Amino acid sequence: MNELQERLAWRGISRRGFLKYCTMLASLMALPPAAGQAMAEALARARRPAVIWLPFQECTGCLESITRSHTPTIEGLIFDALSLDYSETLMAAAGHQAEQALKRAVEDNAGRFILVIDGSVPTGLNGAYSCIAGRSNLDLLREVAPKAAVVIAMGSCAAFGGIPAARPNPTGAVAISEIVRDKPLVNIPGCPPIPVVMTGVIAHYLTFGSLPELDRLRRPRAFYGETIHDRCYRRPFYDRGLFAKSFDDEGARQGWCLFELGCKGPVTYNACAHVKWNDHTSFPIESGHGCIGCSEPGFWDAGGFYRPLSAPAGPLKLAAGAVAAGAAVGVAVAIANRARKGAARAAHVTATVADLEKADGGER
Amino acid sequence: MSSTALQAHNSTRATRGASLERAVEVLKEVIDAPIASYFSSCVHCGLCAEACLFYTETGEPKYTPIHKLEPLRRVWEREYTLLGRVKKWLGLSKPLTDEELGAWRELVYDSCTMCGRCSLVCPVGNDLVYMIRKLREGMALAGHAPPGVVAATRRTVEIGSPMGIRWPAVAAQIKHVEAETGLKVPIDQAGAEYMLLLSSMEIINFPEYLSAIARIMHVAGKTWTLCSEAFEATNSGIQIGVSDIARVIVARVVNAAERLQVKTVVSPECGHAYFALRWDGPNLMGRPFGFEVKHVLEVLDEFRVQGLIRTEGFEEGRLTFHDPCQIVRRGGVIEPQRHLMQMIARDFVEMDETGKYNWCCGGGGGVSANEEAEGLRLAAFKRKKAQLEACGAQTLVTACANCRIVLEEGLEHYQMALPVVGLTELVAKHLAQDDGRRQDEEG
Amino acid sequence: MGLEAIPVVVEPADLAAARAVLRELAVLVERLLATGEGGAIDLGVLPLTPAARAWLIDRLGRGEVEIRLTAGGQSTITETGCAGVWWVRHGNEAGVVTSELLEVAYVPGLVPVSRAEVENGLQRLNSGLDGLN
Amino acid sequence: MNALEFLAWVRGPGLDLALAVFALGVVWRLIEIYTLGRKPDLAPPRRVPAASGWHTLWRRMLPPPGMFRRSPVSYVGGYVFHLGLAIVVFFFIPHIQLIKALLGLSWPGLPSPVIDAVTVVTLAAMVVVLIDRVRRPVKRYLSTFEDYFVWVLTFLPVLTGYLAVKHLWLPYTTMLALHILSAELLIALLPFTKLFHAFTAWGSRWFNGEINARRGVPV
Repeated sequence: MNELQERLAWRGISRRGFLKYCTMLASLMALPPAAGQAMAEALARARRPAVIWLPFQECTGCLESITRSHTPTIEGLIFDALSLDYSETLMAAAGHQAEQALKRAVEDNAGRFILVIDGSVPTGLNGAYSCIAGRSNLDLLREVAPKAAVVIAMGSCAAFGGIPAARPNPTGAVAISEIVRDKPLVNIPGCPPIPVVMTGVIAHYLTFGSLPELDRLRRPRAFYGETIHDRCYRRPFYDRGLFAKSFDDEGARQGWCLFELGCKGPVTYNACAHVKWNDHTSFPIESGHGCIGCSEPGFWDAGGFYRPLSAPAGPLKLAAGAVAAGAAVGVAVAIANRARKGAARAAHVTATVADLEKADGGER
Repeated sequence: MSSTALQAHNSTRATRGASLERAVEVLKEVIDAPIASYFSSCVHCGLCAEACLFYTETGEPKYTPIHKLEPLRRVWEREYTLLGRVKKWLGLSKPLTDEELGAWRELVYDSCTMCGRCSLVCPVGNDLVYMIRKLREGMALAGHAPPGVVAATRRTVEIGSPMGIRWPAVAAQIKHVEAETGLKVPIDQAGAEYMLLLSSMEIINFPEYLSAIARIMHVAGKTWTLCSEAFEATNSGIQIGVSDIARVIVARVVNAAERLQVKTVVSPECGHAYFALRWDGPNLMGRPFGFEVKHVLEVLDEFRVQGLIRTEGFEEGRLTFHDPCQIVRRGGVIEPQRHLMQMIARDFVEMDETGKYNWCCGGGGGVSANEEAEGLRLAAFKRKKAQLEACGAQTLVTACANCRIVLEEGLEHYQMALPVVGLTELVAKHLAQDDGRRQDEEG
Repeated sequence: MGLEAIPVVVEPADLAAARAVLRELAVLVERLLATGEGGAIDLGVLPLTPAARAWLIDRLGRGEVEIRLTAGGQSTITETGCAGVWWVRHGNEAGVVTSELLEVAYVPGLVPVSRAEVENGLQRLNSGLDGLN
Repeated sequence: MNALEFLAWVRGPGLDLALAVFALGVVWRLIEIYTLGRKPDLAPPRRVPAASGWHTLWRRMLPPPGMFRRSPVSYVGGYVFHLGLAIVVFFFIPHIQLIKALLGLSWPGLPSPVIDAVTVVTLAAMVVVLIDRVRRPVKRYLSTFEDYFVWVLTFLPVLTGYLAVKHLWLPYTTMLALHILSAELLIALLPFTKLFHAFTAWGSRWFNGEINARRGVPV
């Protein structure tokens, strides 16, 4: 029995249970069913790949999402089964020991390790807004990233800047992709991201030696290919024009569409509506709250969580002034026009039949 | 030349004779809110072309009514819109040139009878004929009115009638009518109820109109008169489009009617004459009149309603009525002719598009006086020809001497044997002599 | 009021996709007979409406074997009326179906035990026997 | 700028700007046009029932006798695309939401499949109308750059709206933002192009109706 399976078995997860999980993973990633088997074999075979997890400007929500699921999930186990060589939040070591561990992990696995980052990178004041052991995140990232095999930006902060980068962005926070430009990088946005997405990406990498197909924003297409709205079970209500108007009205009780309450489902690419959360139990819309679009770039500044997508994102500041300006221009033109017309009328010389032919016709 | 000298030169140029400057000035004067609204509304849908017989019969896109108004539009845009003026300052729009205006003569005069049919079909509601009338103010003062129309206008102003007829010719006709009917034709009779006007065309070509009127008035027992100083009803000033001249012409009639203290001035069987006097007249004079203006058809229909005239017998065969544009579509006299036709025709058929939707004869708005337009006019006549053939009429009745002569020429050109008759004459022809009032008088 | 009370519109069955699944199953069964190698169709990634899915399951019918697997939640593997075609539903610990497949095989892939597991079993048997002694 | 920022811009400052230009333009142009004045008609009017500016406002929506036959494409195409635009603009629920947010007015919308169908028909009608413009000699003769430009200006919001809703070509967020942007262009340029007929056609019809009504002709 191989190492991974031993670990799994130790946690009470059988070979069949693991195979079943891989089948589900393949299905989620829209890979053929046979890929499930291949993934299971690949994961079992794999030499423990080293993983270095660096937390930057973040809230630890992403890590929580993966490690604190209600039962010992396979996601957590796979993660555990990998060699998590450095994670400040999880590791027992602290202080100089921790620094030492990072240094060793990077050196020992140079060119082979998976670098997972959660949180954005502050660039203001030369990165001084977020430091670990006296070194800025920016500095650390510039040192570690070039030695990684692949970089996974976990969560919206790492992927797109997230809340730290929201206006007015005092720390000059940027996405990882702004700094790491020459490594295979996958974004797994979400606040937090769905845990299975990360395992899917790692499983894919271990099975096929490559990242899954990514979209323009470097998100795995299999999970971010459709909007919440596309897969939402409330979609039929949208199509029929049935909307909840407030969170406690009859429409809300009837489970009608939450578009008018500001749901960002139509512009949010994520898998919540079909993968769901908490072991496939539910997702925010199912709990009666509209999608806030947390996995989209710039979601925090996208015009308010409770404003319908079709409503103006901000107050109209110019309209009143424009009406006044229009009236002013109009009146000015009107006065000028009346003056011109008046001048033409004043200059009018009564026409006679003599004026029907050109006076200068014969003179020249 | 110094700039002051140039200005002085320009201003003298602008006040004497025709010139582009005068044209632009007068267009600036006549452009008003409706015109601004119309030009702002046009979407270039081209439907007005489908209502214009000069387009439908030639298939030439340049005869599209809105296109004929391009010079007016340009003056409006340049002078009365901010964007137009900005374009002007930036040198993005070219000023109107005399050559351009000259090139437009064919479109504004030769291929437009001011029939106003386009004004009825425009989906955004543009009153195109309203604009053509105003554009002609400028065209005429730029010296681009057709020579034939200029000559007719000159004769109207200088001699008193577009065809150059003077009172003696009318007096001769009167003698002839008096001899024929045995009725006196009153002249310059103050206090008469009706003052009759004539059109030159009637005096020369259709003297039967005067005798018909004499007999009808006699039977109806109404007092009426002709005026030796204002017998001519037609107004070339309107057709050429110069209000100042139209005012001079219309003033003759107004002054005469007020001097004779008549109650009603009766416009003869002539379209533009009616429009000039009834609808443009008070606006030209700048005041309402002290008398009423009616078309002879309205007067006859009133007599019919009041029982003052009755007819006996009917015309043979199938009759149809050609609605003169200025009386019907532009004048609002729509029903009287139909009642009168019913009096004298057993088989009266309407043409397919009739009443306010009639098709013009092709000779209105000065076109019949414009020799250069003859070919176009005959081409446009194909519309009327098709209508007449479709309705199968054997007699064509109308109530406009100008229409009548244009119809006769057209029919002759296309070798159609179809008599054209004035409605007043037909009513007079069937006038019942045993009228109640007349019997009373005799008794 | 539970989520089950939230009405969801049942769309009319669009059977085109379901018919395509039947055709593909036939191809897989033919291959199974010819080469011994079957295959599977993942119902989760197909655009099947609930009605079309129901129609498909109904068409396939029920066979004699039903296997229940308890590993990280309940899974059921049901033989369909077409021998060699198995209807596989994997559930998680909360009882939610997480994936659903139609597998074409003599014996579904998850069912046989592996050599390592048998060796493990033998070890346990031996140690158990030791304990008894 | 990412797609969501782009969307937020068009929904926020972009919309504000477009509506401001629209409001400025409409007020200015209406004053510019309707203060040019006109002389009162001194001829005593003839009173005829149904002859008035108000009647013409509505009567001009129907083709006069004989006209439909002469240019069926103009009428059918015109009706379909004007009505289609009105339905899509005023009865698509997100649009009603926008109006509600701006003006506080709202009314029931139409189901999405209906809007989808109307959109396709509207797009088709606009294409037909364009082909008619190119192929009919009169329309081609009258057409200027502005006519084609304005066609594009009107066509784009409908097209991008459809593409966005149907998730075609570009990601929904980008397409939606492009849709809103194209609609904003349309709104902002409306007062300065022939699209202004949406406002002045009513005035034009009224003038025409009133002028002719005085003479007793219901036009």
